[in-house]
Amino acid sequence: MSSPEVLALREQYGTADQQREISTIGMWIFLATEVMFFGGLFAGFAIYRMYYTQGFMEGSAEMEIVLGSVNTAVLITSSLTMALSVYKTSIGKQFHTYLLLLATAVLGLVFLGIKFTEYYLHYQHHKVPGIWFESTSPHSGAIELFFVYYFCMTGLHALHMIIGISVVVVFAIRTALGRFNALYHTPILILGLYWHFVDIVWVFLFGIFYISGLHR
Amino acid sequence: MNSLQLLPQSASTFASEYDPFFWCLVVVCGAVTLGIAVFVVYAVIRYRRRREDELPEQIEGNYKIEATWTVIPLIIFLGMFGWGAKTYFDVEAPPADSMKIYVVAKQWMWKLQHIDGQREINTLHVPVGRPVQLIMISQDVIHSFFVPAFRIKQDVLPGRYTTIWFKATQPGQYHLFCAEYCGTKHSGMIGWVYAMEPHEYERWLTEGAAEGSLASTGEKLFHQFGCANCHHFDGHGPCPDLRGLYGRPVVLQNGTTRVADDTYIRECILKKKPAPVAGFADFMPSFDGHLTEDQILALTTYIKSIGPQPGTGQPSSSGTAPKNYGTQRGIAGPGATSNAGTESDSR
Amino acid sequence: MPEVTVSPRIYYLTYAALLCLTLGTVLIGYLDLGWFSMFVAVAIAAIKATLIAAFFMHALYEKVMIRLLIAGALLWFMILVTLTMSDYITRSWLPLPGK
Amino acid sequence: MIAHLAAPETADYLTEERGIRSWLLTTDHKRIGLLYTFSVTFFFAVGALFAALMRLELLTPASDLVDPETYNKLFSMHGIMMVWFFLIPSIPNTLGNFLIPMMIGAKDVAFPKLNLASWYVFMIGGCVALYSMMRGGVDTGWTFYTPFSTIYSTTYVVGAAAGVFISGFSSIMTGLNFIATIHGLRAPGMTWFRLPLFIWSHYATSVILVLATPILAITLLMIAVERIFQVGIFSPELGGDPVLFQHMFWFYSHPAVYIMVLPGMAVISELVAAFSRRAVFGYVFVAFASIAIAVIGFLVWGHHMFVAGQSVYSAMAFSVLSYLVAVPSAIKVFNWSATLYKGSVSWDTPMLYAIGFIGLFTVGGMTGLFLAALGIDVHVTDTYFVIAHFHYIMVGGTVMAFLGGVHYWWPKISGKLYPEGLARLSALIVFLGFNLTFFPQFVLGYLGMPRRYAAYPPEWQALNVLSTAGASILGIGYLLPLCYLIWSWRCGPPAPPNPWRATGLEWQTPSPPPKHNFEVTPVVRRKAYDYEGMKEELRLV
Repeated sequence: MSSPEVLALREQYGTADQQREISTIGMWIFLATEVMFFGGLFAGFAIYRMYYTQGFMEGSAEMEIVLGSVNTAVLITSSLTMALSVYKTSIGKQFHTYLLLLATAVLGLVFLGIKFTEYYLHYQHHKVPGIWFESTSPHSGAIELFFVYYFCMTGLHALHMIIGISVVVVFAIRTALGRFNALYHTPILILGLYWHFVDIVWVFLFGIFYISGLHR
Repeated sequence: MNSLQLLPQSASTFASEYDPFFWCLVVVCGAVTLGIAVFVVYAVIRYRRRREDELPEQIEGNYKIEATWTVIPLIIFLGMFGWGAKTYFDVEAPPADSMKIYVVAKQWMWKLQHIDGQREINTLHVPVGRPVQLIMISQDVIHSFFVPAFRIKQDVLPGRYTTIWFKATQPGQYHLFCAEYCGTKHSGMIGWVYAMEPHEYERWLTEGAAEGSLASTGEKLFHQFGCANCHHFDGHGPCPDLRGLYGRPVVLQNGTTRVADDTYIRECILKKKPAPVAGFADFMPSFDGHLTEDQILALTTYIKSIGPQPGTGQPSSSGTAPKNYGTQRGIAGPGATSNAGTESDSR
Repeated sequence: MPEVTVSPRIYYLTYAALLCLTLGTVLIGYLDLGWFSMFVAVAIAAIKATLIAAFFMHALYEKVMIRLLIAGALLWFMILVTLTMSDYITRSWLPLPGK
Repeated sequence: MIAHLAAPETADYLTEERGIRSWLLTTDHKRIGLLYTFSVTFFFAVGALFAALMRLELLTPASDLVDPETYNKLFSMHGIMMVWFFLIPSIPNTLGNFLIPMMIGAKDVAFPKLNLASWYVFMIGGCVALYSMMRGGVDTGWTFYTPFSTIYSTTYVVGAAAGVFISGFSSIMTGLNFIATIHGLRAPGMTWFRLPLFIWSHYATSVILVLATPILAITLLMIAVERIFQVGIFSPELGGDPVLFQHMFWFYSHPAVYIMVLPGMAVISELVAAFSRRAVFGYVFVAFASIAIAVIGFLVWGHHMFVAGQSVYSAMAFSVLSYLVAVPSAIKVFNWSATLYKGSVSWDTPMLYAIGFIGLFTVGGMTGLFLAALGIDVHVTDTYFVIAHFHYIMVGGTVMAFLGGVHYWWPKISGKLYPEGLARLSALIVFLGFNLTFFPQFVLGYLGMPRRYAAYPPEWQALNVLSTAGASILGIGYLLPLCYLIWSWRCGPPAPPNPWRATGLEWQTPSPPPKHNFEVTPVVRRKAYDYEGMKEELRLV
């Protein structure tokens, strides 16, 4: 009677299945709030994009498309390793789970590394509003607004990544210590949901910031 | 002054449209509230608990009754909405022959400029019986122009013009308040509106017109700031000829079209790099920080007052734009709006 | 309700589709489509997001409650965008400054 | 309702563990509810102190008691304290936390640790806000309108916004917890349509908490970014639009008024049923009215901006939607009133509060119809008419419901009875004091007295004096319950498990309840408020 799933079952739940189900629902509710959290920024961006089409296009042309595309691939790969680690833990291959979680964390760090490289390049090009911003374009005001949104949104996304990577590392360690098995691995399941959501946010950020002004 | 007032003064056409609606709502809502109160008090007394272990008759509900008190309020509410929308449109859309007065709000004062040149601070003199349209802008934070006796209120925003109108009916002296919180001396940002008989107003106008009309002030500024060096009125200068500009569509270099209204002219003066007009280089420097909002209004009034170009009346400098191109119609900035061809005093 | 498991084969297929779409969106991005470019960028992002949610996050296999949650979140985001936009789009309809 | 009715002499949730540690580390929803009760009472007192100073200042037309700057800080801090640190958490986090698991027959909420975390987050937010107030305060009003808040104000805007931002996460945690709890932890047999209306209302509240609060968080974050880095997001200098701020702010803050009042409606539904001894008239209508308010409540925010420079067409859409949201509120009032008809209406204190609520909420709702009418709003918006309107909803509604709820469940929470006579007297004082305070403000608003004015024309003094006099009476009305409830906690006579002969599951367990609420998980076989079915158990004839 001392297997992890029994120990982990809290008294307000009847069965392990019920606990997993409610935890999953809880995570999805949290993701709904996250949709609205990023949604506020997306809505503001959409309105200003409609008004300052030209300036926002020019801002988008300042993006580092190669780094951005590579970063997207890196993040999608990390989502794959995350999805696989959830699969492996549910069929009881905990060592594989451990390796896949580590891979996820490493890919996450690579993503952040590339992201901060981009930030550095924007700084060198004097495109950081409030710190060092210069532009000779007739739409400099709109470009600055574009970059305000760019830094707010990718910055918040990066913050979510940092939190996600920390939790992935903790869960990798807990997996190595044998805390999870084929019957009880709800935390990894839920972490997976969070990780994929952060991936989805990036997919949209990539679309609106990098792609829409690419042809210029 | 009496220290107990129970009814507001009513001194505009909108006030006499407003009050019947308001009191009608008071009567309807008051009657329903009273009805509910009487019913509740009656039920509480009539059906008070007489024994500690009393079990009353159980009634689950009645869909018919419930549907009734869902649908009837809905119909009444829609009526209120319709009446409200009608009055709103009346107060939002000024008549075409309105007399225009420019309002600049700043922490914590109202600056009012008449077309004829009178400037006032925290007071506004208007004639009775003539519609007055206020075109308002703020130099700093959001303010709100509020005259209770006229029942009008409109927020005054920085960076963008807003407008409201009224027609005073009773001569007198009325409160002017700032109704949108604007900082420390918000409650001191008050003044008076003086509604005067037309002949008295005429006398007031002649007494105070020391500085010349608003357009002449604008003309002085036009020369003082060197605008005239580039904007020649002969069609041959390095910059667009401004004759007859006001109210016309302007084709810009990027192919889009803008109507040259107050908002557009203000933008051209202030923007670091306004979008250049088709056929012209972008020489225009930004006057942001060099001109106050009232000076911009004077310049705008001056530009309005410049007559049309001789000949066709089609200003060659700004090109002709018989149609709108593409998707850019009227989109210029969150605050901007186009005034397409409704200005009556562009003559 | 027992736990949902999805075979790794589906994960690999999803992954391949996501990479293709990323490459596709970059290539299409180089075409000048005018205002349409934003629409295409967001549409492709939405397809990718749907794939991630459906397969990686198991939304396709989950119960109604979770699908309702997703629909609700999207609906609320649309409320925010459309009603705010309704102000900006209709602002210049009345030929008056600031209406 | 349940087969099981045991009252063994075991330790209850208050006595099972002792010591400050057992309280600060508790995951028991009942103890967390009490922690929240102390916190919101404290914040209410702070906010009330600010209000008292404001009312004293407004005794005279000139700003002579405090200078305008101080007055501006007073109303800003009053608003921030009352809205985010009292009204939003007032009922859901205290009574809701305490009762939701008990009413659905659960041992605890779905995520007890998250529940405790939400209290800590709330307290951190409250302390940050209080700290920024002690450092010098904030003068933007609770609405933080740009560009005043981001460029022109010289006060502690970021500090106050940070406090609100942090407390927002506690709201989200609570909402998330309630939704998961109500979905997953209902006792066997507790179907959706057997739930008490309290649960329906709280479910609707939680949906708003979860979907609206993040927008507030992101908006405040943008304010902080704009203020710290001086980059334009909402300020026109860089092409930003201050009206966009208002859209985003009211997208949260209008639903937020339903966060405040829906739990009040939750309490009133329970009170009206319990003290008329019959099911709420038209259970299904009332239940769905809660959901309708939550959903339509999200579509109406633009009615705060009719004169703010919004497009007239948009304003029309928001006006008609605002009238739609008034319908479910009207349904609730009619259904509560109908419940009294041919009932067995007792005059106990909670019922006095409930009747007061119905009256004051009706006045508040009716004046809301004035404000939703586009033309009428032009004159009365941003005046004392609005102040009076929302105080009728917030104070006459939510605070009355909170007090009524605290009295109703006091025997369950504390295991003690409160002094009935004194309680009835204070309910009467609150009702009279409230009306004297806020009714004159309707008149002042129609006369045109703008809100947030430290000084006003002398012809309005008489009405302001009346209002201040009412506020002093109201203050006494609030102090009395505080005193006698503390007395009752220490020295009151012990309460039986079900002093009101009410039907809810929470009354089927001892007072105060044991740690896990029920000795045996209850099995539910009846719908809510089934007095007929429970008449033997409740000894009714």
